[in-house]
Amino acid sequence: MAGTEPKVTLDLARGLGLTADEYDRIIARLGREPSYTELGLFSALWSEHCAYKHSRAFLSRLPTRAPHLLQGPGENAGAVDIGDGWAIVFKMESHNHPSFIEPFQGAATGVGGILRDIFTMGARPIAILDSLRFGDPSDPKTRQLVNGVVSGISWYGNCFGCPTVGGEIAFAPEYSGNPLVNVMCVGLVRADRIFRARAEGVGNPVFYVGNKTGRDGIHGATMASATFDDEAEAKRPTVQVGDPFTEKLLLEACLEAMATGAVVGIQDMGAAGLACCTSEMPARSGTGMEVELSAVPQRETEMTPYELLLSESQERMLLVGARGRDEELRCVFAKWELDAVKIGEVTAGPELVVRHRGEPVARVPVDALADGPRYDKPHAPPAWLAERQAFDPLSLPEPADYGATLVRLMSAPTIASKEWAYRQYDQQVGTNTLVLPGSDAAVLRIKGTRRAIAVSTDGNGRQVVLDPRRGGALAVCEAARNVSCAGGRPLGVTDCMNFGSPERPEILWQFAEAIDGIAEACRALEVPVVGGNVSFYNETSGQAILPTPICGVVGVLEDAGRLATQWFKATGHRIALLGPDAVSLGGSEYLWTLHGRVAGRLAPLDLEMERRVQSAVRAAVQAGLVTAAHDCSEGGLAVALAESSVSGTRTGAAVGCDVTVERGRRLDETLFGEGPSRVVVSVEAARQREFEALMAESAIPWRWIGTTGGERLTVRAAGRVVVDVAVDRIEHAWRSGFERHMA
Amino acid sequence: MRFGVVVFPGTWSDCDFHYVISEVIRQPVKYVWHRDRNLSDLDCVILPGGFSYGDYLRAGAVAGKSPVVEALLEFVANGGYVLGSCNGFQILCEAGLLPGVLMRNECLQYRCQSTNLLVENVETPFTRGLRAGQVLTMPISHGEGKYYADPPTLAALKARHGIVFRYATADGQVVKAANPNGSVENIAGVVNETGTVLGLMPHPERAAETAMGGTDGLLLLQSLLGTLVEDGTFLKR
Amino acid sequence: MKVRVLIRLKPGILDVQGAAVLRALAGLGFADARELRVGKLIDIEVDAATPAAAQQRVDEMCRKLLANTILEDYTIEAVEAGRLAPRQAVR
Amino acid sequence: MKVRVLIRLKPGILDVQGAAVLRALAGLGFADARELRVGKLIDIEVDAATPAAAQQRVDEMCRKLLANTILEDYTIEAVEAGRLAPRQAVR
Ligand SMILES: Nc1ncnc2c1ncn2[C@@H]1O[C@H](COP(=O)(O)OP(=O)(O)O)[C@@H](O)[C@H]1O
Ligand SMILES: [Mg+2]
Repeated sequence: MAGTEPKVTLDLARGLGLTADEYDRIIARLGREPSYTELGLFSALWSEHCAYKHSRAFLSRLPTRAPHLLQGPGENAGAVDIGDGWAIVFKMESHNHPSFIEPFQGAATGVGGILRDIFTMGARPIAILDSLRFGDPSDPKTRQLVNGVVSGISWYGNCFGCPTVGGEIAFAPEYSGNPLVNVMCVGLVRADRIFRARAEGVGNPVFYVGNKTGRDGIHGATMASATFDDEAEAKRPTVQVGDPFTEKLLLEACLEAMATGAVVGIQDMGAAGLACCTSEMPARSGTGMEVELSAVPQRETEMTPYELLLSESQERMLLVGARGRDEELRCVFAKWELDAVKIGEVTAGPELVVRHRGEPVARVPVDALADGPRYDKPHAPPAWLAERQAFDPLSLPEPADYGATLVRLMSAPTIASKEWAYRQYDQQVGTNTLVLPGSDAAVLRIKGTRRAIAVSTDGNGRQVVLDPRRGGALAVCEAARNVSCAGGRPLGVTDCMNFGSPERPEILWQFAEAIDGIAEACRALEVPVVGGNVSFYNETSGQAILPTPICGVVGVLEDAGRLATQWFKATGHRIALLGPDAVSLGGSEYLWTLHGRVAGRLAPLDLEMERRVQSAVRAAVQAGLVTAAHDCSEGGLAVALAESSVSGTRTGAAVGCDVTVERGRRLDETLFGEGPSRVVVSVEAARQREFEALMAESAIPWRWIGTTGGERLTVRAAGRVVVDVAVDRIEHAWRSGFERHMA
Repeated sequence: MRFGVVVFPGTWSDCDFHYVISEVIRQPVKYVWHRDRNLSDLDCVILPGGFSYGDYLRAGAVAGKSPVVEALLEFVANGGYVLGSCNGFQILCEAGLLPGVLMRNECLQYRCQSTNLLVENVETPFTRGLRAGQVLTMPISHGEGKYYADPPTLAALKARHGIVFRYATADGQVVKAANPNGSVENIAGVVNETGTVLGLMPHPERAAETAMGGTDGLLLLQSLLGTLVEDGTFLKR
Repeated sequence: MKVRVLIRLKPGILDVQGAAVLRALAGLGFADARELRVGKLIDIEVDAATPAAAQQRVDEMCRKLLANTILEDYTIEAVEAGRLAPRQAVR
Repeated sequence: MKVRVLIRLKPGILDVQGAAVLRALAGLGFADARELRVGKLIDIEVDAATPAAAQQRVDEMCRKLLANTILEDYTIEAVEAGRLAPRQAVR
């Protein structure tokens, strides 16, 4: 066989994405030239995607400790304790590159991958959230991508049987050559039954379970570590195909196998497939592993060791069993009509030894593979930044008609209703979803307890490009604020860092700044980062995406009966605005939609204020004092009010409102300016005093601004009616703004 | 009443039905594996939603030929009740236990949304506590829910009042706008000749608690149990 | 023995998917596509002594599982070893 | 002019449908089905002067819309007026 293998040279190594320096390092680690198969192992495990070469140095700045943290970064997913003996396992992953090449299968396998990360921890997936970014929605090519991605997520999640309960879809031209598909999954497990990806116990059997291996996805990890260029076409044969039905069987079989007590450790074969599992699992446990590749169930004939190790065929797991309990494990998998084949054993280490038909094809220290190189590359702010920040939005003319401007913003694709997408997702299977998509955060009850969790994902590339540090912090704040508006106390963050090429100093600077911002916000809000994912090289022909960190936050509600949604419920409720007045049109949806600009400065962020506002909102929700709570994000105060008026139409009728605002510097800034820490709530008139007392305790700025009711949305300023629009008109604009592009 | 909830590879509403039966209506319930043929200790078999065998060929096609479904013939002949929801309805049609077939939604997309159902037949064990013309609210979640039967089958179905539910507006108008999937004549649920086998695309188990947004789905199970109390007396219409 | 099964919706049944594809084609400038129906193709390799035996078995498979005869018609074509590529194929 | 397009997954690509159907057939006692792949069949009626022209147009349609060439291969077969039913069809 060795005769048919390509000769190992520096050129070959380069072709596999390794640098000359890395190639030398491999030789130094091994004390010899690697074999072709060994080179394949290194190329995959030392890819950016697997080794976090450019990001590890920065990621260590994220706070990863908290009393309720059960599992931080380093495992397949993180976990937090939610009380009553239960834990929530969650993680977010990107599948940007595969989704661009094949939107349907790329997005579908993205869902499949993150689901496996969750159930390898022993948790049953209970919710999916999808955070998507595309180019201009009126471009037919975007429509095709959105269609493919949404139907891929719908197909996989629905068929598997996990509800998709939230997410976001935003549009900007920078994503047209490189859409983002980030998927978060949330699972539930007994706090003392969390499984880990360990290969402990010398002599324990190593099982391969799940779908057979084919040639699909070979070099997927390497592909995710390169930018798109004209060669993207040529890289296409690596497309993987999802099989949600097999995944569902794998879920049931794995959970059942774990319940027997015969499972020692388990990891899903994601990026870099078998190569990744067979090195990472023993590396975490200080052991080694020996595997025989000819035992691997194969879908195609004559697969080489190289292909078997690097295949990214989906719906597969590597499982370390307890010695002597092979039969028990096999029986469980057989019941679910799945292969469970012993392919090797845990050894004392320190090597991974791979054989094929008895012949050794690779012998590498597991540490050498798992500890990829770590780079500290130069980073510096981009030259254009200062000029872009210096732009003053108030140098632009004021709109003539504020009502029409509000309607226009409500129909901006990024703000408009995403029902077109989420009505294609099963949102309820499991019968836990108390708040469906359409409110700030989704809420799921925890059966058998009084508790519930609230979940949300957020991120705004426009803010990050103008101020990466504050933008990163804002992503955490907004996701946490959404959770707080639902009544949940944030417990943990998972992040997905989508950036361009880290080999460019300005991109790496954006990344480093965003990480610092996230870290600051997490510290201030006392939420740890439990895990995440870095996706670099999101560029096409030198054009990078907007730097887009997406944060997913999970929070807990002690009483599932005390939750809030964002829409006004009835006439005659008082409306209050909580939080500071500081807002800015810099980087706002208004500036983009009306003037096509991404420029200016962001409003100041006071993290202590953010914390206090969130805790005040939570206290009000938990006390049952508010009938609606909605944070002000894209589109500012006016859009938040309009959303509260019309977004409840899924279950009830639209409810208008009449509010009065301070005039501020200029009315467009007051109405549409964006700023952190701001929340609109509605309160029944009878509870007004109680609410006031609670706010007085909270030490936050706040004021009453109006009343709900009627069929119009009316805003007054300085004694004048400045907006007066029928809610029907707003609702129509909001409902059709995104959907009309998809017809 | 003893309930059995069937589990096929790929079923996912099994746990939801199990929960409603044991925790909400508090009746004895167990899971039934798709290979089981012994249903003798059950009064009502539930075929829940999901993607049995991935629905990779046609929804419900493979499950429709499974041992447990074969055993349903005798179970039904002996007077047992069968409730198929979503994938369960598709399976019952594929197995020939109910007439017609469920095709891909006319919009060619999956749909998860709330629907209103006009109750047309109140002479079945599942609907005997309801009023004809009553409108129930229940969610749907499917990609292949467009009911189709050829004209003679449809005529026969109507003649024997086999149509139990139609998609309607909140005030009971059976109009195209209320039809989420293009079903012929807005059909959402049908029953067999003896009234003991009911298939419907909506999910009653998702409308069984106030916290989940409604309890209309519970009415089917309460009718079956004879515990439905309206105006103080069961079955007072 | 290689056998090919073509499964089509019965003539009277509305083919929504076909209609959508036709519309999409028209949108791309293919006004010359006048009618279009989407069906299923199943290629089966079946152990059988004779082509007739193979076809009979596959016919059984169709009736039992592959086709739903309320909706669909099916056609079974034998694909002889030497004729794997249909004669009129363009590519 | 009637044209038939057969769309199949490329050889190396996992056919989840085919695998599931094959398993189901085995469960129903059809152990003689040894391999099975599921594809798509598209029947198109196209306005064209000659069969060659028709095939060329349909080839364009396949590349632009009908087939997903990242995952699928396609074959175009002309179906002449008199040969609507393939010769070897059983029913
Ligand atoms: N792709 C999606 N999948 C599921 N739900 C979505 C998606 N996009 C948006 N939503 C839902 O629509 C609602 C509004 O989204 P968004 O405007 O992003 O909210 P916010 O600004 O409060 O984060 C949320 O409930 C969100 O979960
Ligand atoms: Mg929000």
